[in-house]
Amino acid sequence: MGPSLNPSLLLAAIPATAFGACLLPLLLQRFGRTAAAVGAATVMATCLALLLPLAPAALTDHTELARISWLPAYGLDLSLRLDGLGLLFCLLICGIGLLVVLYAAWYLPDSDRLGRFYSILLLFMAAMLGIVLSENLLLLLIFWEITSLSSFLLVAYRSDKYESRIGARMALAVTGGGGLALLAGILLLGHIAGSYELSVILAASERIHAHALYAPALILILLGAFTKSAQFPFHFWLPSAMAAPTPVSAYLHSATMVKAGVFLLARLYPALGGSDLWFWLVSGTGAATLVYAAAIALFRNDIKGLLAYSTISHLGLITLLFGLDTPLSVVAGIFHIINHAIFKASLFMAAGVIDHECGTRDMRRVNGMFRRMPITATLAIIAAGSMAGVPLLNGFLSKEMFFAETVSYPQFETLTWVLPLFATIAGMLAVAYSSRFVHDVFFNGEPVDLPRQPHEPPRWMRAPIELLVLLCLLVGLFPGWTVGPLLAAAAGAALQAPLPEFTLALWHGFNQPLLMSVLALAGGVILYALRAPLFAWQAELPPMHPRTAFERFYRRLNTGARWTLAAIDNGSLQRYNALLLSFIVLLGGWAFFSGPAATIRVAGQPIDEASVGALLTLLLGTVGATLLYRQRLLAVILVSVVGLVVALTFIRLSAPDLALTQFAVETGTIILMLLVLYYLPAGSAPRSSAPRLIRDLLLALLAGGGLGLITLKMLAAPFETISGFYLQEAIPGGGGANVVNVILVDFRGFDTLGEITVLAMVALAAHALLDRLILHAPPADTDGRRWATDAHPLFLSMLMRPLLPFSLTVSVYILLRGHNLPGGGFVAGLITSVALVMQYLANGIASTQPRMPGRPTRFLALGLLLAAGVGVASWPFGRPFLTSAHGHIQLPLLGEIELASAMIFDLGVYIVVVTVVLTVLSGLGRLSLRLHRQQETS
Amino acid sequence: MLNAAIEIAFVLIGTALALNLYRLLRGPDTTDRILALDTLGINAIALIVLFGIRTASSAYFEVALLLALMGFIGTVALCKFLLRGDIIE
Amino acid sequence: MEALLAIAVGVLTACGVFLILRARTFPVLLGLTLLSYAVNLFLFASGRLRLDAPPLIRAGATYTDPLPQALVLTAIVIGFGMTAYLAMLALRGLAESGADHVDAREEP
Amino acid sequence: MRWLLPRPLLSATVFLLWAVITNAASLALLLLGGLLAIAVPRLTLPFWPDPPRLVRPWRAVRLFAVFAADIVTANWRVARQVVGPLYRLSPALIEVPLDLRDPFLATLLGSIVSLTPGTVAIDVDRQRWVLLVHALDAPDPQALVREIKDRYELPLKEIFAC
Amino acid sequence: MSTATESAVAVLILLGALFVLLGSIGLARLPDFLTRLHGPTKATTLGVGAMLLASAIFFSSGTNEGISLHELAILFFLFITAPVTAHLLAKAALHRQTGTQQSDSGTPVRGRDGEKLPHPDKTS
Amino acid sequence: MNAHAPILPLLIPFAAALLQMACSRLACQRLIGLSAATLLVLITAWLTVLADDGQLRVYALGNWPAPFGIVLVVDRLAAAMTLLTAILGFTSLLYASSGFDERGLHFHPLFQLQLFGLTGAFLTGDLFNLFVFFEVMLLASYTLLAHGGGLARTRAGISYVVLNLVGSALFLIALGLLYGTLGTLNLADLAHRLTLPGHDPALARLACALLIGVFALKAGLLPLSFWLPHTYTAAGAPVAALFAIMTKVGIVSILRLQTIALAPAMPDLLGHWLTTLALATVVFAALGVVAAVRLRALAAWLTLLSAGTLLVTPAQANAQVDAAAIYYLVQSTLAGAAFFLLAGVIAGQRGRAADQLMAGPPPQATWLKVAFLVLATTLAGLPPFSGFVGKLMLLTTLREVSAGPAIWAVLLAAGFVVMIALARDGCYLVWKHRATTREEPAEAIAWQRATATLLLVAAGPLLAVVARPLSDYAERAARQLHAPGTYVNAVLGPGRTNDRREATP
Ligand code: NA
Ligand code: NA
Repeated sequence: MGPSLNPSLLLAAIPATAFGACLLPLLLQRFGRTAAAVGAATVMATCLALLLPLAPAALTDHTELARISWLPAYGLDLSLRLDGLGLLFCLLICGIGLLVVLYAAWYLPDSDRLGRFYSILLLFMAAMLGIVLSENLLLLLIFWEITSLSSFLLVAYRSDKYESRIGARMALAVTGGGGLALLAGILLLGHIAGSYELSVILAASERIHAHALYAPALILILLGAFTKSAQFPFHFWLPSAMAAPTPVSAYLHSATMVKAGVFLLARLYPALGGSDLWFWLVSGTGAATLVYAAAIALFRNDIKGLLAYSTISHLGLITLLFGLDTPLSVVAGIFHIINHAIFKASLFMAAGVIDHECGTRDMRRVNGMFRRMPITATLAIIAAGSMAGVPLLNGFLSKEMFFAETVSYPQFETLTWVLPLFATIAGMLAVAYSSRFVHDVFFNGEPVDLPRQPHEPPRWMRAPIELLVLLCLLVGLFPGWTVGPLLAAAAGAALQAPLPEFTLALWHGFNQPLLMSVLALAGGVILYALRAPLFAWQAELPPMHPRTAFERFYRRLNTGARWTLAAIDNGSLQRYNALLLSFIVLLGGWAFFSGPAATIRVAGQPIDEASVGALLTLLLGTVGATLLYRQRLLAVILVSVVGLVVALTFIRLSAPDLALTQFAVETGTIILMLLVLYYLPAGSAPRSSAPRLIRDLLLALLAGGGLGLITLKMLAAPFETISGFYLQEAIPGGGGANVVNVILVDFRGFDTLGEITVLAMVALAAHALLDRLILHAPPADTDGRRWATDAHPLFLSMLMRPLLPFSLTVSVYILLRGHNLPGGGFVAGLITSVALVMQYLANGIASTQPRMPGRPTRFLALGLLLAAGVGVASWPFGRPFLTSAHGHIQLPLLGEIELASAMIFDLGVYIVVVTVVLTVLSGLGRLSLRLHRQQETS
Repeated sequence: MLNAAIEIAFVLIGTALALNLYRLLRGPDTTDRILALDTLGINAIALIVLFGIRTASSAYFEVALLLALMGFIGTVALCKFLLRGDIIE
Repeated sequence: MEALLAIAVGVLTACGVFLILRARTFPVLLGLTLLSYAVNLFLFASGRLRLDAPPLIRAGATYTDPLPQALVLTAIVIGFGMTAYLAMLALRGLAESGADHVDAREEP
Repeated sequence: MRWLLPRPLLSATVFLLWAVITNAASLALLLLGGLLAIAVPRLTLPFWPDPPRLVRPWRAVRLFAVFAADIVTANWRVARQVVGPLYRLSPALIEVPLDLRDPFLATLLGSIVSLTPGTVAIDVDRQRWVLLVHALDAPDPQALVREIKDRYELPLKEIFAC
Repeated sequence: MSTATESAVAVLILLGALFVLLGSIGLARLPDFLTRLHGPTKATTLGVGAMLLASAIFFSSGTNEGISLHELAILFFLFITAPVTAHLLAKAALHRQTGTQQSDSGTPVRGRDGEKLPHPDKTS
Repeated sequence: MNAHAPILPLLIPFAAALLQMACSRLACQRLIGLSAATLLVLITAWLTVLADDGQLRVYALGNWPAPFGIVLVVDRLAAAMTLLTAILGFTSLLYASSGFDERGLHFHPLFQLQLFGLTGAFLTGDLFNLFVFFEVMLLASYTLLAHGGGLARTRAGISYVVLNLVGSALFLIALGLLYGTLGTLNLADLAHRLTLPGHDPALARLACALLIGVFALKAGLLPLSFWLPHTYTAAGAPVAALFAIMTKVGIVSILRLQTIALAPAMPDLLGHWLTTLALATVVFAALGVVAAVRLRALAAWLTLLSAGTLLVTPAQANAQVDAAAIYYLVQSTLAGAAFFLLAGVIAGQRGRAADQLMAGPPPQATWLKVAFLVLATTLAGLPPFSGFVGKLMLLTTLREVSAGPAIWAVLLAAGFVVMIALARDGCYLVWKHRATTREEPAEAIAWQRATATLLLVAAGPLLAVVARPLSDYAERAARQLHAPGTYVNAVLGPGRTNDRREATP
């Protein structure tokens, strides 16, 4: 480790190693449990080792920074910082992590291969390191949420247990949800400060406080911190998370993850602290948590439950300290973070040992353990003493600093006694539950009905506890020597200001804090001694399980969502359509009336009697079909009349091509409708209820009236189009006199290519949708009349024979003349296909099918190929896709012949249309054949 | 003279179409309605041809041709439906 | 003439919409057919109404706007394809559910 | 020749039809019509398996002339019946026994009957070879049967070999 | 266009329109379906025929595009198809008049294949 | 070839479909399909790189200039969307090639034509042509939806088809009105003419509003979104995965119409109503996420949720917001598609429990569990994957818009709901339950399925790693989108804007 080693590279290497190696145990587990454990420990040790060269600088108030650019435009960079606070947490994370790895190898059952466990644990550790090393707040948030996720996985480690799964989900819901609030808060904070880099934010305290968004940002960030640190009222997830294996609890729920919240308070204290809002929110929440959780802890029968609530309470204490908002209270808070991590981790591990040995953690059954596992008991008692704040132990020191802070706190001028009293009560409760832990587990008579015969755990399982308890003692006895520099560095980093005067010593003389400690100790013991009536009182209280509350919340969310969805969306297409139409009517109406109106009006065409007659016919057909839609054949006939009138309208309005197409399509539509009608059950349409009818009529009137008025208004509006170009260019540029056809095959040939593709897909769909479809054919018509026996009426069958060649001749005419006269590929294709369909209709499938050529898909491909191929053919000439060519060829005798490449395009259109119409109509017709065959065979 | 003849012819054919519509609505049986529809189509051919003469345009010839060639198909299909239900079998 | 066309479009739309809101496939099919007539006429009308001016280039002729005609032609053909498609789907639904309901559930 | 024009009559009709619809506007179009006259009947060959053969074309021309004249006269007659008092009509369903045995020729006969105003051919019973005819006004059904057989069926039998 | 051809066209137009109307009068007026069936044949034959003839004469003489014969194709197709429609319409009408097997709602009727099947419309 | 680059993304799938129609052997179709899909990925990637030079590539089909002919316009956004389509196409096809394609007829040509429709819809610069491509896309999707059969698919299909047919009718009405008012169909020309006097402004507004309404139907905006969850739930896994991009067609169309034509001429047309409805869509989708009873439905609701989120953005008329939206669009599409594929794989592993959110045998393969975790994290917008990056970008850019607080509240709350729902569903699907210790033999996971799924799942981490170049590209794309003048000039040509007026019939 020479001076050449780049410290910022080293810094970046810490989380990189942790993340990079987090799958190592999973890979190593094939070599056995030990290999997995060793792998995990090696990773942690490596991180620790990487940290050591950086530690000296960090201890001397130096902040090491490293930055890799990630998403700078949005302020998100991989920028890291190592200062005293980070160093402290890194040491906790890696140090306790190592112990937990060791402990878990013994604790977890031999059947576990541990690879998954250690990998997730490493992932968690990596994320924790990330949090404490982040310089960029967004980066911090990323790690923050990864801890939530990995904690979710760790809590649910025993995924076959319901308690584990629900506990994990609760933990994720609360901490992950808090993370979202934190994200919002950080985004606001970054917006205020102009950066997410801590160095900038910590220096921008004044600007932050003065900003209008300070309060929302603070509240959102505190939500994140409080949820993570299980502050009241978000504390409930932590006890449920005790379903996790004990090593997880020791690591996450005492030493590290729950500390992330208070870490964040420490981190952002210089930027956000120092306001009334901060004081009231932070100290208020902390104080409430402190007392409330301590009181609950006393009554938990589960050892881990007691420890969990105790943890909550201690986190409350730390939070309260940060809330008190004095430099010294921040120092005390950080000191307590260290102490709590040490003693609580050891206590959890001890609880794990007891669980491991006894098979239960219920303190009503686990008694008298001191005799069965004296060493473990001694260790646990020492740690519990620290938790209670017994002198000579580390917990005492920070608790006394806390008492001192409450005494000297300047905020309440007249009510100086409130805070000390509060602190003393909390201290009493802590002593009481610690006493209960010690007495109830290790003494209190004989165990009741234990599943196993408890004795001392394996040597190496106890070793981590021993080490931690040793630390409790060392810190308690020699605070200045053991943690002094670290605490100073951490506090300095947290405060971002010169440290206040404080001495880390066991003895500060007889003063008010000492009195409070004595009172707390005595009071706590008395409280525990008088526990019987208290427990009886508590038993009377209505049971309150956060888990069931969460489940109830979740169930309500779920049923509420389902109920709401079912109310909105009942699966009715009619409603969808009604909503769509209403939406369009509203949107259109708003858009139309909210803008400026035009004033210019253009004169229209004169009305003649024939057109009025046509309109009346159309109305008759339309309204008739609508009113009589239950008489389905009549409706089909009436709609055909409408189609006829529409086609005649096109003739009247100078659109012969449209009239042709309309007629041809009309014919296909009738056949189609009849093919379908054969199968559809008649008379099944229900009568609509009156409100429905009113709704539908209203919508129909709005839509129809609206579009009618728009038509009128559009026709009266001034008009200027691009179509002069088409008229000018049709002959010189497109080589055709029928401008509509030239548009279709040339100017906008690409549209047509897409259109025949659509048609081709209809043919493919006819295969795909009708494949193996079995329908029940009615044996009689709707009047109950048996079908006629003559399947192929003679005249029809005979006259269709000559008509086919004649139709083909006509379709060739229509196809070839289409470029200059009304016609073209579409109409020609429709004529041919309908003529062929008539062969089916006249002579039946059995006799017609064998006479049809080839596979339809090949014809589709051919048609599309002709259309697109003639488009690609323009490439060698350096022209874009679909560029047409046309010209006149002079031939002897025959004279001038006009040729256009667009005609090949039209031929492609023709082939596709023929194939599609034929495939669809004959496919629908064939359905009955399948049915008849099936009936014959069965 | 021609123009007058054309106007009169329009009125005559218009009346014919109205009578077709009457039969179409009146029925009484579906076959009557189909017959009316068929006649409507044939009369429409006359109308289109007349329209072509009036506008002196052969642009509408193809439409009339198509109607003559395909107009019967709807009628045939409807009748086949009445007879057999299954029009393509 | 414009007013007549507007009335036709309006009535076709109203009837089409009413039929589309029915609960069985057949009226919906009918309704879509009527609606497509309305839409085609409307689209056609966007080029304005011109009598005796088909867009076939001849000496000394006047022409109506050809572009909407080309668009309507496309729309007619696509509309036919879609009607055919819906018809096939309706039969498939009938084969699989034994009913010609358009809804997954009947609306009261 | 047989391979090229398997159906000469059909080919001729196709060519004529083409010439008519294109107004025989140019030589090139007529040449194309010739091509179609060859190609179209060949393509549709399988759809018309065994058509009757035309053996006496001039007889066919005569029948056509008779038919055309009948249409005009019958139209006048029926026109008066339609606008006249309806009670005078005596509509009848008449069975015309056929000597023809070819379904296509029977159809042709039926078509002639149908196209002549006043009578509609309804069906052919292919078991008994009877043409079912509906007449708008047939006070003497037997006369109508004779007329149909003499004026149309007999010439048809002569024109086509079957 | 000469006055003679113009008059011929005019006469043919009027004749055609008149027969078209007569056919439709028959359709509207005649008492039963089979008699009504006779109406359209008139429209088809003499009515449309005369009209097409008028058109042929008109376009042959009126424009410089030469003779116009294509109207004949329309007549040709009408002559092929009219008997078919008459045939099928008459068959359908007879079927509906005589082939009726009035069964009450829900009563099973015999299917084409001889199998006894309830009509789905009547049972659902 | 450079000159024809814009048309290649269309012609490749089109040609593949033709070949597949000609050759009906499944093995042959698969080979053609996968080759074409690979080629499409390469070509669109190349096009995306080409487009990044900032030039708009205008491809005049038939060599007819805009606005008379149809033009394809390639800008950064369009190119990126085709690349995204190609990637989804390739992965979905790979997945389907493991046997899904055998469950019905013509899967392969329809699939290629669906790609044809999608790329066409993204590239075209002409509104009627857009309509045609919508129809191509929808028809292919109708049949792909029905692929594999079953009542649920048919029922969903009927709703989907009818609703979209009504939508198509509305589209045509909008186009007719647009043409009848402004006399053009080209988007650039439309934008140009909107700024000129002489048209009826109320009708023009109405036409644009109708277009927005049609696009909103495709995009799944709230009162029009009911079809979406049903349809996407019913579709087979690879089909649904491809469908993940279909809502985006509507969104991109809205974005394009808004930036190029509406923003300069009628900026108030898209306003609070759209933002409100978009947020309502998010809430609705979040409810659906909670209420979903099967994984496919969950994926469908999540698709709707991302659509709702994206629909918040057009009304903000802000290039920064749109840049974020483009990144979010890409990542949410890939994640959504991955989820559909993963749901398919998991369903195959859990016997009769399939993808229902209830206790069942857990999948055996560890990679599946990890993939689920990664994907769930991505979809919930949790760090560190692309979902988070996308959300971060959106929240950051939406910080200063007037509706910011409401948008923040809804998006964050929805994120919370998605997170707890995914946690619940992961518990059901991935973890062992005591109640179901009986292990049913799971079917072996075909390599095609595994590869396709993993490719898409890997997009979550990958897009986060390359967030910077990607977001930079998105920002350049958004800036290009917000320069309507450049677009109009590039499409119409600098000289053409004046001489068009003489061409009146
Ligand atoms: Na059939
Ligand atoms: Na007759």
